[in-house]
Amino acid sequence: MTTLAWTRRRMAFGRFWSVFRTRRAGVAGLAVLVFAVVMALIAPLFIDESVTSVLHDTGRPYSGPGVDSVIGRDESGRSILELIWWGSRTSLLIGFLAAVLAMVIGTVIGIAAGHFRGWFGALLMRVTDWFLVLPSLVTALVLAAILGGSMATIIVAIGVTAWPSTARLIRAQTLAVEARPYIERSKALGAGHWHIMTRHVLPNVAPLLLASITLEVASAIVTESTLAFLGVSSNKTSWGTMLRGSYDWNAAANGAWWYIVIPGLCIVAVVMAFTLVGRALEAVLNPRLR
Amino acid sequence: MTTPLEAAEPAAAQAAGPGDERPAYRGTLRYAATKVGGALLSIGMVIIGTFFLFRTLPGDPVRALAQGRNMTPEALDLERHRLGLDKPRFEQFIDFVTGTFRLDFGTSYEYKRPVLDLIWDRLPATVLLAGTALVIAVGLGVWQGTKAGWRPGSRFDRFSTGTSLIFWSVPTFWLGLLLLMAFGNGIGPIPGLFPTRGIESVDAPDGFAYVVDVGMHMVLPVLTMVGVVYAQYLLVMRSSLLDEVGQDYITTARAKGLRDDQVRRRHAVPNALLPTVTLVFMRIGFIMGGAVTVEAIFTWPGLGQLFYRAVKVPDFTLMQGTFMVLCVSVILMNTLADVVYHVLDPRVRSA
Amino acid sequence: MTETQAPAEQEQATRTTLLEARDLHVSFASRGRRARAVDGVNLAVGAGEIVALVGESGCGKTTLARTLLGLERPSSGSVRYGGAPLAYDSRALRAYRREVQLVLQDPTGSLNPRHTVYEAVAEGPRIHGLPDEEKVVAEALSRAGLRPPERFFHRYPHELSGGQRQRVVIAGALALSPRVLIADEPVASLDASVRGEILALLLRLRADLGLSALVVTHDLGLAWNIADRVAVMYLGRIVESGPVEQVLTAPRHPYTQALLSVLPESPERVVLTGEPPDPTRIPGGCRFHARCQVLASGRAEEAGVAAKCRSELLEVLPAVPEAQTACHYAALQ
Amino acid sequence: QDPGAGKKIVRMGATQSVDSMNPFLAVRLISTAVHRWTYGFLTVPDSKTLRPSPDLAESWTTSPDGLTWTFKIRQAKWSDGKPVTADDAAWTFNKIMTDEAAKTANGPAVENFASVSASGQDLTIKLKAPQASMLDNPIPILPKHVWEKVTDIANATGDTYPSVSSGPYIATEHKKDQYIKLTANPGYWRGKPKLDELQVIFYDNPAAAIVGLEKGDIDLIGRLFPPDFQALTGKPNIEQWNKQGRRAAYLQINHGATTTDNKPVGDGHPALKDPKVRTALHYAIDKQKLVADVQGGLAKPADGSIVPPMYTDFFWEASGDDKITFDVAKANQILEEAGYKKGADGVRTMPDGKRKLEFRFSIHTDTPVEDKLAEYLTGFLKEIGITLTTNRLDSSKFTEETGVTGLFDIAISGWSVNPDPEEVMATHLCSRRPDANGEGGGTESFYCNPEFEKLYQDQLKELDRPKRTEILKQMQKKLYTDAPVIAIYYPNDLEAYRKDRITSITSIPEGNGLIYGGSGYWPFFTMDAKATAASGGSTGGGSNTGLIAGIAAAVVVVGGAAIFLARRRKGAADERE
Amino acid sequence: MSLLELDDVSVTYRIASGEVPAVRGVSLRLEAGAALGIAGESGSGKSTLAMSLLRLLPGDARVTGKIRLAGEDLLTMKWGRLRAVRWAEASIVFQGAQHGLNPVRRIGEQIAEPLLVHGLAKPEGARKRVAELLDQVGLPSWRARSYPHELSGGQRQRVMIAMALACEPRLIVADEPTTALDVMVQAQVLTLIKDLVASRDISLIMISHDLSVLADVCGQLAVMYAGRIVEYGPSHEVFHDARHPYSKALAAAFPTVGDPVSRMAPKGLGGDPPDPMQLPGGCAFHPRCPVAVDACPTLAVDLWPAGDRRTAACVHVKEAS
Ligand SMILES: Nc1ncnc2c1ncn2[C@@H]1O[C@H](COP(=O)(O)OP(=O)(O)OP(=O)(O)O)[C@@H](O)[C@H]1O
Ligand SMILES: Nc1ncnc2c1ncn2[C@@H]1O[C@H](COP(=O)(O)OP(=O)(O)OP(=O)(O)O)[C@@H](O)[C@H]1O
Ligand SMILES: [Mg+2]
Ligand SMILES: [Mg+2]
Repeated sequence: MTTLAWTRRRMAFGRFWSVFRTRRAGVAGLAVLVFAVVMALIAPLFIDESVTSVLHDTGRPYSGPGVDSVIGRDESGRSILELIWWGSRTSLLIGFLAAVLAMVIGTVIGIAAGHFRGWFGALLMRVTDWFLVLPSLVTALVLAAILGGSMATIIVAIGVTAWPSTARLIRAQTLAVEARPYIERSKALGAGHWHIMTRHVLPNVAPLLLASITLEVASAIVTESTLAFLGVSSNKTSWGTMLRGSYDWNAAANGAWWYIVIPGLCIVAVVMAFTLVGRALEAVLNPRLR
Repeated sequence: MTTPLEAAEPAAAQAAGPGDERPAYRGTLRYAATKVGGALLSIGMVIIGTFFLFRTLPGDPVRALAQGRNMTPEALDLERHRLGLDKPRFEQFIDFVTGTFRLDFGTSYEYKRPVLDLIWDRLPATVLLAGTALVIAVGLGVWQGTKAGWRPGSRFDRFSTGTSLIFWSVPTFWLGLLLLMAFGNGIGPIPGLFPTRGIESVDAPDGFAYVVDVGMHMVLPVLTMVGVVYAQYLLVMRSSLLDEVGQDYITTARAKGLRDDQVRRRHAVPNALLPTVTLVFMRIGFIMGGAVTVEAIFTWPGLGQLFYRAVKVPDFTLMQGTFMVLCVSVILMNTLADVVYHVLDPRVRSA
Repeated sequence: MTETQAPAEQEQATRTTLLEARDLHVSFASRGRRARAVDGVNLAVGAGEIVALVGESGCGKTTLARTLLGLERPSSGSVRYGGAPLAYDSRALRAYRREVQLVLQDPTGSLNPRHTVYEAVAEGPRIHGLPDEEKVVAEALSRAGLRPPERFFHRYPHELSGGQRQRVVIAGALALSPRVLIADEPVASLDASVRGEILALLLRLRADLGLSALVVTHDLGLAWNIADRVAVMYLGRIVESGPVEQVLTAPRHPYTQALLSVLPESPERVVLTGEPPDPTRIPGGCRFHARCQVLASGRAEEAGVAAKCRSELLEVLPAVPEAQTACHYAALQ
Repeated sequence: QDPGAGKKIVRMGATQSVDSMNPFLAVRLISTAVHRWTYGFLTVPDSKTLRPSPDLAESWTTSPDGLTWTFKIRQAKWSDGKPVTADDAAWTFNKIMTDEAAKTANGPAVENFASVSASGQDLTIKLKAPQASMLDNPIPILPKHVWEKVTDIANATGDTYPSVSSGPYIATEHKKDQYIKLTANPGYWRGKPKLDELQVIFYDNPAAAIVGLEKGDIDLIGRLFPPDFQALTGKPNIEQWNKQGRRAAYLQINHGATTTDNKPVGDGHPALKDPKVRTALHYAIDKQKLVADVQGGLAKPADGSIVPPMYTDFFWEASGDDKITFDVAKANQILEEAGYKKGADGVRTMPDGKRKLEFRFSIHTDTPVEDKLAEYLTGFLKEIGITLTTNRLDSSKFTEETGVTGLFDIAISGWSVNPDPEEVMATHLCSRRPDANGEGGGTESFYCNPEFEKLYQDQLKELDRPKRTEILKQMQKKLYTDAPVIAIYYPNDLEAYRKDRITSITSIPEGNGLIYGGSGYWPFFTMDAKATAASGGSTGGGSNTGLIAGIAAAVVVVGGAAIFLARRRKGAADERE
Repeated sequence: MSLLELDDVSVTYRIASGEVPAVRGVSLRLEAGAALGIAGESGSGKSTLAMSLLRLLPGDARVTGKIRLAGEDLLTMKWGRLRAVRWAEASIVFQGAQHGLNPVRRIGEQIAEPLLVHGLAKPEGARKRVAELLDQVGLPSWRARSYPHELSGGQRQRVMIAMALACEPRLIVADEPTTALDVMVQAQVLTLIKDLVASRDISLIMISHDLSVLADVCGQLAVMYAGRIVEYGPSHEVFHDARHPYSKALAAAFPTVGDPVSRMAPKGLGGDPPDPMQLPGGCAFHPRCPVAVDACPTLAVDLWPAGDRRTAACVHVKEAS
């Protein structure tokens, strides 16, 4: 029984993959993404936190790409390459955790708001709508400014302002699923709220969640860098804080284009990769779009 | 054979007279009323939320006011009294709410002026910047989205979708910095064409030249905002057009002998525009977020810059006032969007 | 073509009532008004009986069916099963739903596309914690005509034809060994050629398991095909009911007559004009009077009941097996 | 037509915005600078020696006990034509003495005043105690006839233009966070400045300001941040101005914060009470490296205390045995001998073995230099077995924790020193500590040393400049050896201007002094510039370029539209299904 | 000359996983003023055939054969000409009326649109004509100002019919005009179509899977199975006396109320509908056929004469003749 279930699951994945594979942009995004994540994960095998130290192994500030450092150095003579490598850990971690936080809140609220009709659902929807219209970056900035900038704060600030769109999406999907006759059938079979939410709604929104979480990570990474740029950061080297550094130390006027362009390109590449994968997943998994 | 009921129905509609949509109109009014009610509720939540959010602040606001200067205890007490901080929390809350309703957001620590005045001063610049950017972004997005969605998979589609996705992935501030470097300062063959700060030259000329001057100042900030924002309009327009193209009524329109562009202009695009219109208003908050960054980079004297400064100082009264105004304006925009959508889409109108 | 069994002549009067609606009213708030979707219905389904509920779109058939299943709460009146009124606490409802099962119109929609046939059929047994799940599922599938059942266990709904899907849905209901099946337009979305197969299955289940069924339909041919008794519903109320042979061959209510007359083969058709009835605006008097062809043609006037038709309310028909009709004009004959 | 054509206009870039144009309230450097250019003071530092010299006060006399000062106000006119009288000055001082709100900016400067009175052009100030720095009074004299109408000082913006001034310039226009326009005061008593107009243009974004200078949108920019300054190296037409500054950067060390009633406050690390630890810290800091890396070499490592070397008179520098130079081994040795042993993780513990030497380093949010400094200090202290963690605080919280509640271990600090160092010395007095209620204060170090107090009192009374200088130097030495604060470097004054626009400029002090960064209006009074060319020119992407670009843009848009329409036509022709 | 002639029309959809032969060699003839019914189960290619008549199929469909409308070949026609033919010569009423109307435009505009597009009327005249058309389909003229969603399903279907009549075409194609409608409304719409066709000499092609409905409205009936016509003939004969086993099964699925034979005896057809991408060889119906013989899987089927003006594609018919 279980092996059969396994083969079927493998087959389902195979089917999914064969469709996903046809979306070239999605596959390219996935490749970039896998590369970025793997690099971030294996970073400690090659370098450690000391690459962010201003006292160790530094070269001439703002020295350009060359033998000494592959893609130039920053204002304190640290290697941009190493900083980017190490900083990707922070950027990706914040992106993932904030997205997961947003997802969890959004999913719970979205499913509950879609499943429970009456005042409870209406209340949840009201709250969601309220959060949705709040200008999220502005709110995140206020939250981070008030709570002070630590990794946890930034994650919470992003997560807490990013969940409503997920909740909206999940709620819409929940409503769509709940309108399907199989929910009625399930109720007629005697199913309770929990059964319907976990057995029917959740599996049906899960693919959408997967797509949406990838998109959410993308926007969380951008938000993190923007917050860092606006002066509230997690105090750890990330691509956003690097860009902030390049701005603070006027890399532009000092001709250190590598300091501005490369971290920015990294953000764009990774965000783009997440976006492409997310869109591809959405197209493959969301029956409405298919 | 007319039945009493059937007879009653057209009678009611005819009584409304041709051109007059009274029943629908009344429906819209009622709808608008509930939406406005909802918006008021949201605004109330904003006020309450803001109060508690800003009351959790660590530190003593009076000392923040002193900004590190040497103040006597008496002076501090006096100030505390003046700000009403010596009252119980609940009374403070009541004061806060009544103050807010009287549009009294307090006095900025930083500018020593009523927050409302400051906001009022800054509003036009933001409206100009964000408004222009929005109009251009929507225009560009809708135009490209339409073209792309009408021929999905075409070279234009792949190119425009790809480009917009790249812009979409770019952090606003980074794009702003690059533009500032490239067009403000000039790089290589690109001359430094555009001013890099503010809304006008100090010695702004009059008349038409002034308009040109302001226009020149707007180029870079508007470009930055448009670059980041237009993608979503493009993508939404594209996908909603794709949705529409699959519909049967499009086939009907073709069957009627309409030209391809007639089908697009008369049927597909107007219908596909509806979701885009809502999105335009829904994402006003996003534009506001962009405005904060862009205004900070280009020294644009708008609300975003005011807010950014308030965050940096930090000037909590100002931050709180600006935050509320930003939120409330977004809520109002959304309400407007709901009502506009309601008026535009007959399907929703009577639902 | 599959064979079908004609059931032996049954003594309808001796059947015990299994499921019953008593003076049932269900209303909804609809755009600021109250839609009285079910407006006083007495209906009984006896053990081993197949009852067809026919009527125009929007007359409240589905609402009645859902209320009978406890999916909708009546605003007044009661649903009684086995003589006791239905309780609405979740425990009692769950117990009730082992006995009474639902089959919906759209088999594709009724199956979760992410569940295999096995999971779909096993859902009921799992909810109710039945032992020997696999055996129950296999048995239900083969009863529903999907043989051998193992071949279907791991298929997904999209890998089945429409008729097979409806069989899976029926198997899902059978897995709980219910005593009553409520089928809401079970074949409406199926191809004509498949339709007979499913109907034959219902008849066979009745013969094999003694299953009672309430079949909701707007197709009189279906009622003729399989039902023992038919109830004609108009605007929330049953206007005529009785044994199929009697009601469909000699209809007494003008509405039933009209319904029968529009069947393609009928000699002369009475096409009712006017809009489908609106449950938010139920006319006074006989609820059908506004569209009644008898009243419009002046026959009611001749019989002297026209005024009554327009103003006098009719009694709610009782839940009896005999033929009966709620019509001022028919009452005269 | 460009309205500025033919005029001499200098545009100064500023990255700080004006907090208020009301001199009673304004505390920011940029605002006080503008007020220095628009208002007269009693005295002004001499452009060569920085000693007090006559400004609105033509001359002055002191009573033998040093308690009564009489200033003779010169015959001058306000820019609206009214005469300047001693009454204006008396009103200004009295207002500050009596109105709480008016104290905001310059309250401490009148703290010692017993009474101020005027008769004709004579202004008499009676002091509570002798005060040597009397001649460095930082209060602009305001026109009584204008300001007495203002009832609510706290909410007065001071935004009335043209302002009524007695300085070299008149403020004529101010757009908040955009720019201020100052025009030459033709009736200025020293004569009209050479410039016709001085503009202050605000940038939120320093990078944009540098771009603006390179492009010629602005002509001068003061107080540059080292990387911005370095970026201008080798740029045509730019004169870089790199001179000793008036600022000292130092670390404030919580060596046992107490209130005025000597009760301990806060949660400072006990190890820092030990002078040996403080000395070890001092040894561990590589000031040379800090200067090189954090300040881009554009600063002087501090071998003295809180008075920067620019003030050659008052500057004290350690020498001989007193002098502490970077020496990690020595620092480790000191700690080792004092019983702070290293644990297994390389971190030292208190001699009693209970607490590790883990210090917080409090800095401000959003200050890249402090962030960078923190990174270096963390590295330095790690070498001597001390862990430093960075604690970023917004400015109000920073002030509270490092100035009142004592919730810090080591904090960044610094002071821009006026020509007379009395003010900065006063920040280390016992009386400046917060009182028992945690109110008041203004201490820079929670320092309270009777010897230092005595020296301070002595210098107050000492009217002989060389002798007073000596006392002030002793005070600095005390701070150096006691180390409640450790000076790290004296940042240079970094400025830049366009040679092609500004033809002459006099710094203060003349020669090697400061331009914008200095106190006083000399540089801006004496500055001369080329007149703006009649048509457009370099100023602000003038309207001509604008027009051309505008037309070009219009052509592009129209052309694009035309092409678009044409293609649409064509598109309609080749149809498809 | 017939109004419409189909000659060996085949339609193939190209999709990612291969080709779908939706219509396979259909030849038909329709005289002016006649009504032809096409029946068949879901997926048998009815709609595809209907859409191919006006070249309305999506780009991934390939049509071969000849479709002649009043002698002109539609498949090789120039675009401009085709646009002129569309609606003015032949109009179409789609399967789902609710989707065939633009939801955000008033129905009056939509009915008038073809008139204006084909230059048959000026706006003023168009308005009058709309009122006229609405009247013809039994709707009050003020309904022109309504939006589609304000109408019931039957009313919308009538609007579609009014629209189809707007340019007074010679041919109307009605693709399942009554499916998803209520019995009573269905009767209304069918009566309307019947009357209109009879009174105006318009040719009609009506598609449905309900044989009884078609038998009622149309003179001729074609039954399709797996993209082919399997039986053709006068409708009452086909309905009551089908020659092809599939037509028989289809006819039996609609019992006559009051007919004791079908009482308690629903009839159906076993087996699964064919997958158009993997059609069985020979007669495509043989896997489900109750009277299949050994020859069926390999037989080259064709429409054989099966009586007076009748043809059927069944080996039994061939043998009988
Ligand atoms: N949840 C609901 N809220 C409001 N009105 C409802 C609801 N459910 C049904 N109605 C209304 O009640 C009436 C009866 O609906 P019901 O679905 O029972 O009709 P039906 O006879 O099953 O029609 P059909 O043949 O179209 O399925 C309709 O007018 C419908 O609009
Ligand atoms: N756009 C398309 N792309 C690929 N295959 C298609 C497309 N449209 C229809 N088909 C296939 O062509 C075959 C015939 O479809 P068609 O819609 O003509 O059937 P139909 O007889 O009208 O069925 P129904 O009664 O369900 O309307 C079906 O197998 C269908 O899956
Ligand atoms: Mg129903
Ligand atoms: Mg079809």
